[in-house]
Amino acid sequence: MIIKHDVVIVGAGLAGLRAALEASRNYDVAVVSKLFPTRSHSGAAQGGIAASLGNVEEDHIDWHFFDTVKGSDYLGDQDAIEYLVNDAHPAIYELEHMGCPFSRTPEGKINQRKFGGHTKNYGEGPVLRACFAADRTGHMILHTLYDQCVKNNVRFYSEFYVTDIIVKDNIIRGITAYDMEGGEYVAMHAKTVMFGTGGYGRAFKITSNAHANTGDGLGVVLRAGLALEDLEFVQFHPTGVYKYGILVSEGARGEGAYLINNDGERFMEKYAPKLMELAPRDLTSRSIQTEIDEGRGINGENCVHLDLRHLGEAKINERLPEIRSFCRKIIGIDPVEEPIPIEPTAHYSMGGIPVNVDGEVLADGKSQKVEGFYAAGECSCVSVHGANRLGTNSLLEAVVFGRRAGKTMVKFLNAKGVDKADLPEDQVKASFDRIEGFKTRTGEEKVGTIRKELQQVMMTKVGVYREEKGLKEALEKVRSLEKRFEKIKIDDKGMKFNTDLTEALELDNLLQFAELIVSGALNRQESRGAQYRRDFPKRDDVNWLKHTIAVKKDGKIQYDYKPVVITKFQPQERKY
Amino acid sequence: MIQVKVKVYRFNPENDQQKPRFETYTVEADPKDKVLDLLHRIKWEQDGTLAFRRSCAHGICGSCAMKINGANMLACEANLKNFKDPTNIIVEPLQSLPIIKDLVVDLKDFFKKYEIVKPYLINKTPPPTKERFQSPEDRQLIDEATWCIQCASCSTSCPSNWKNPNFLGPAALLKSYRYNFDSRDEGTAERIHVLDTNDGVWRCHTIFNCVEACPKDINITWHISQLKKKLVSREY
Amino acid sequence: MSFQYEGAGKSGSFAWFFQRITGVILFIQVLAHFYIAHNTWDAGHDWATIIARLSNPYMRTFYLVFVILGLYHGLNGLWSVLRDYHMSAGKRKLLFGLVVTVGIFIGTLGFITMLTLPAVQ
Amino acid sequence: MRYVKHYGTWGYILHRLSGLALTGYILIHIYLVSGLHNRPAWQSEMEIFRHPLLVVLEWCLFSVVVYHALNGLRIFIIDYFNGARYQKQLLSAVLVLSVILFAAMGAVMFI
Repeated sequence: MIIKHDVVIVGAGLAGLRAALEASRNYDVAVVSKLFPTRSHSGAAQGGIAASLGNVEEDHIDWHFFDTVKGSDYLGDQDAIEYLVNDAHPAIYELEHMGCPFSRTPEGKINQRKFGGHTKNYGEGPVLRACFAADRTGHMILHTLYDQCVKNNVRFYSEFYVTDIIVKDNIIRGITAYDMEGGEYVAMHAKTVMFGTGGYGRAFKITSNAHANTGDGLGVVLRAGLALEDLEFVQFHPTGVYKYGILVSEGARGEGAYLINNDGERFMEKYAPKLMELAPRDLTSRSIQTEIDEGRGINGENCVHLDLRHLGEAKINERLPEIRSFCRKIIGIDPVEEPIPIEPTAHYSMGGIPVNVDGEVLADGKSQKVEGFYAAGECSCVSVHGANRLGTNSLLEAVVFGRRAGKTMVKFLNAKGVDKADLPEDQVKASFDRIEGFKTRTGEEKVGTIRKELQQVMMTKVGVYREEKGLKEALEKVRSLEKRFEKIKIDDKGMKFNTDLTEALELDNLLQFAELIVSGALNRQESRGAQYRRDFPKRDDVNWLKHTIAVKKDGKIQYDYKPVVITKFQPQERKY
Repeated sequence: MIQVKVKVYRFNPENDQQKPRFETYTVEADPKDKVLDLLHRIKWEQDGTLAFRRSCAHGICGSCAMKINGANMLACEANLKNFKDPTNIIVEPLQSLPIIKDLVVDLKDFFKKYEIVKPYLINKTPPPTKERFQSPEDRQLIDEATWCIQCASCSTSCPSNWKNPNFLGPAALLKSYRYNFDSRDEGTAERIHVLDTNDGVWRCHTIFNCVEACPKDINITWHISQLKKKLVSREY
Repeated sequence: MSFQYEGAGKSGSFAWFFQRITGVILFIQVLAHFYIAHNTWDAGHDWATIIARLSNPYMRTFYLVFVILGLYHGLNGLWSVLRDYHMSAGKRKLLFGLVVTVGIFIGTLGFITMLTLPAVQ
Repeated sequence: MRYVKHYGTWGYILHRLSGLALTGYILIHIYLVSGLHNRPAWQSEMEIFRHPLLVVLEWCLFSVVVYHALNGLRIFIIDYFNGARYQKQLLSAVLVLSVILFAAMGAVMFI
């Protein structure tokens, strides 16, 4: 079956929906997602969305600009960051006008809270910058955007698993997908395609990400022979619930929670005396891991405590109700009475599909565009986050660059019309054959087992701390898992809602770019932001102030580099 | 570790010989495990053909709502230690919706009802350059209603909905409350006639099944009663 | 089953609201009725007492209202139970007619009984 | 495919059943009484109602009335006075009061 639309957006998270909203004012938009739109993982974002509105205390766009650049360990492209911080104001006011229920100040303005790495006057101390809706900010924005899409009659194709993009002569023609409910393979023919497919936290054992976050978009792009950028930078969130990895928002620390080790001390004063618990995530995660590695984890276990008790029940109920609720339900701890055991958890991928500031995908990562192909959100790399993302900048990026990509698509369609280039049937058929091929693989390997081993090795060898030996072992392991993956067996041979098949397809994607993450980390011989190499503990601006671009040709990874755009802030030593 | 007998509802639409049936799996589990963990273990280690929805695994996405031991809940939050007998678990799909496969139900109608209540802010006044002001009290009024994650636990636990599938159901009504009672909204006149029909709020008989089923602890019935009062006061 | 929205039809708000109002009035009336009719066994059910009571115009009004409201509340409740089931328009009209007919018939019977009572013997 | 019956569900089921029973009763009651236009007819009918079985039935009727009335009040409070927030406590109160009144009426009728 072939479905035709002007615009096809893959992924129904914040970036996808925001772009859909923008484009749906003029064109016929379809949103394709492997979940229902409101199930997207953007909804799990808790803490807030950054914008220097200055509703509560003095704040300036420039301060936000500086913090983001410094937070990125100077790897962020400053032209893109400038768009991010400038567009933050209209983007958030638009969300508010759409009905997003932000928490309010007594005067009725959008309320703001402190967040890690966001400072006043270029690093003097924490500033109230994160606009929030209790600890459900992502949920509120996601539902608001979905509701607006319903209003604009956006066509949703829910539970369609996208398998490939169809590109020919550097022009996007459409996508292929597996309609899980209908039980058939479909091709979607479109003039423009946008990816907002999210991150790949599920490559790691302990992750705050949903089971669905397998970075399918990256796998698809890689398979189409396009480049990926900066994949080695994986953010570990400092406070994931011990053993579960569930995110406890930085908003908790923004409201004043303490990090405590086994000796009962607030150990952050050793690592970031000025910002304490509100230091950026890479630093905080490393500090926690160091405490654990040096034997000061709680009862010698792999965790430290996040203590909210002194905030009092009233404040927790008002500002952090969701955290309290899942702590009680899922781990059986009431943060009002007990500290929460936490450990660093794989959280966000700074790298992704290389795009320019207008959201246009760059085939070679530098300048060559793929006509009609766009990306925004976590799956893309603009790169505003550089080597380390600041909390609350992710929602902002998704909204701001989703909006920009939407506008670019409209401009493109206005200029070029909606007549589509033809859909090459052989490519569509090849894509369908590939999916069908999974079902006929013969062997005894189980998808679940391979995935588990992959997650395990990624967590232990490619985690907060990395070194050459471990990375080499990991690379070997990933490659051997790829071999074993050839011999998987799929129990379910049917067409209807075959999650056995989609899990195999997901694992295929995971394995594809896991290799890139590991080898990228091995390749980059320095420590910058989220990438910390024990054997190269210093940042190396002479050799490594550049983005990694990786392509896979005939199973071999080829590296290329691109300079960082620096406009206003020259790299300095990064201290908090 | 304990041995848990998990009785799972199975239905494969592509195999005509297989009528809906229950299949029992024995799974090793920690007493603190969630039902979702058990389902994963079944799928990944024993029987790959089992189909169910899940995503975030901590109760915010709303994918894994299902009937466990006779009551709707999220599988990711269904802690074994909360069951009277944690070694015998019965898992069924949400009641009264068409079944696509195993535990996966067809949610098309559920979302159609959602769309009918016009679930978006309607405000014809041009917005100011900054935000529209809203007092914390006005914000508080809609707070509980915004917690909803559209998991469909409520609507499929409602006896009124079982008997009359046209009933809008608690989820859609809650959404309607969320926008009708938003101080920034001006669309009540456009929206409210949908509620004031035989298949609207009047099918709610304050049974409180939805409140028991809601994984986010929203008192949905309270919200529906506010809608009823609004309808009555509008007309008399 | 596929959900079909039938559009705004007749409002149900009056029925809902009036059911509550009649419910509250009936609550008071039931208390009164039990007190009047059953405070003593014989006094409550003796022919003479009944006649004497109903000869009082206030009492007669009280019981007439009791009958009307009771019938309305009960039959409206019954109708609301029936409306919980999804049915075709024809069946719905038929059932509604039936409920209304029963109401009118029994209501008339009650009225005739009370208004044509013989004088006290 | 049975669904667990929660506390509130029972409140609803009982209300519905008692309501239907009372509607049936009121229809039959009016119909029967309408036929009794003179003292002998009335008195002979009353004799029937002195049968112990019918007396017990009448006692049961009272309990149905009491439950339906009290729970009706609960519904009124739920609809108009935020009773939805404490429906379980209200239902407990309804049940306890119903039982007490049922017992008290028993005492009045039989002792």
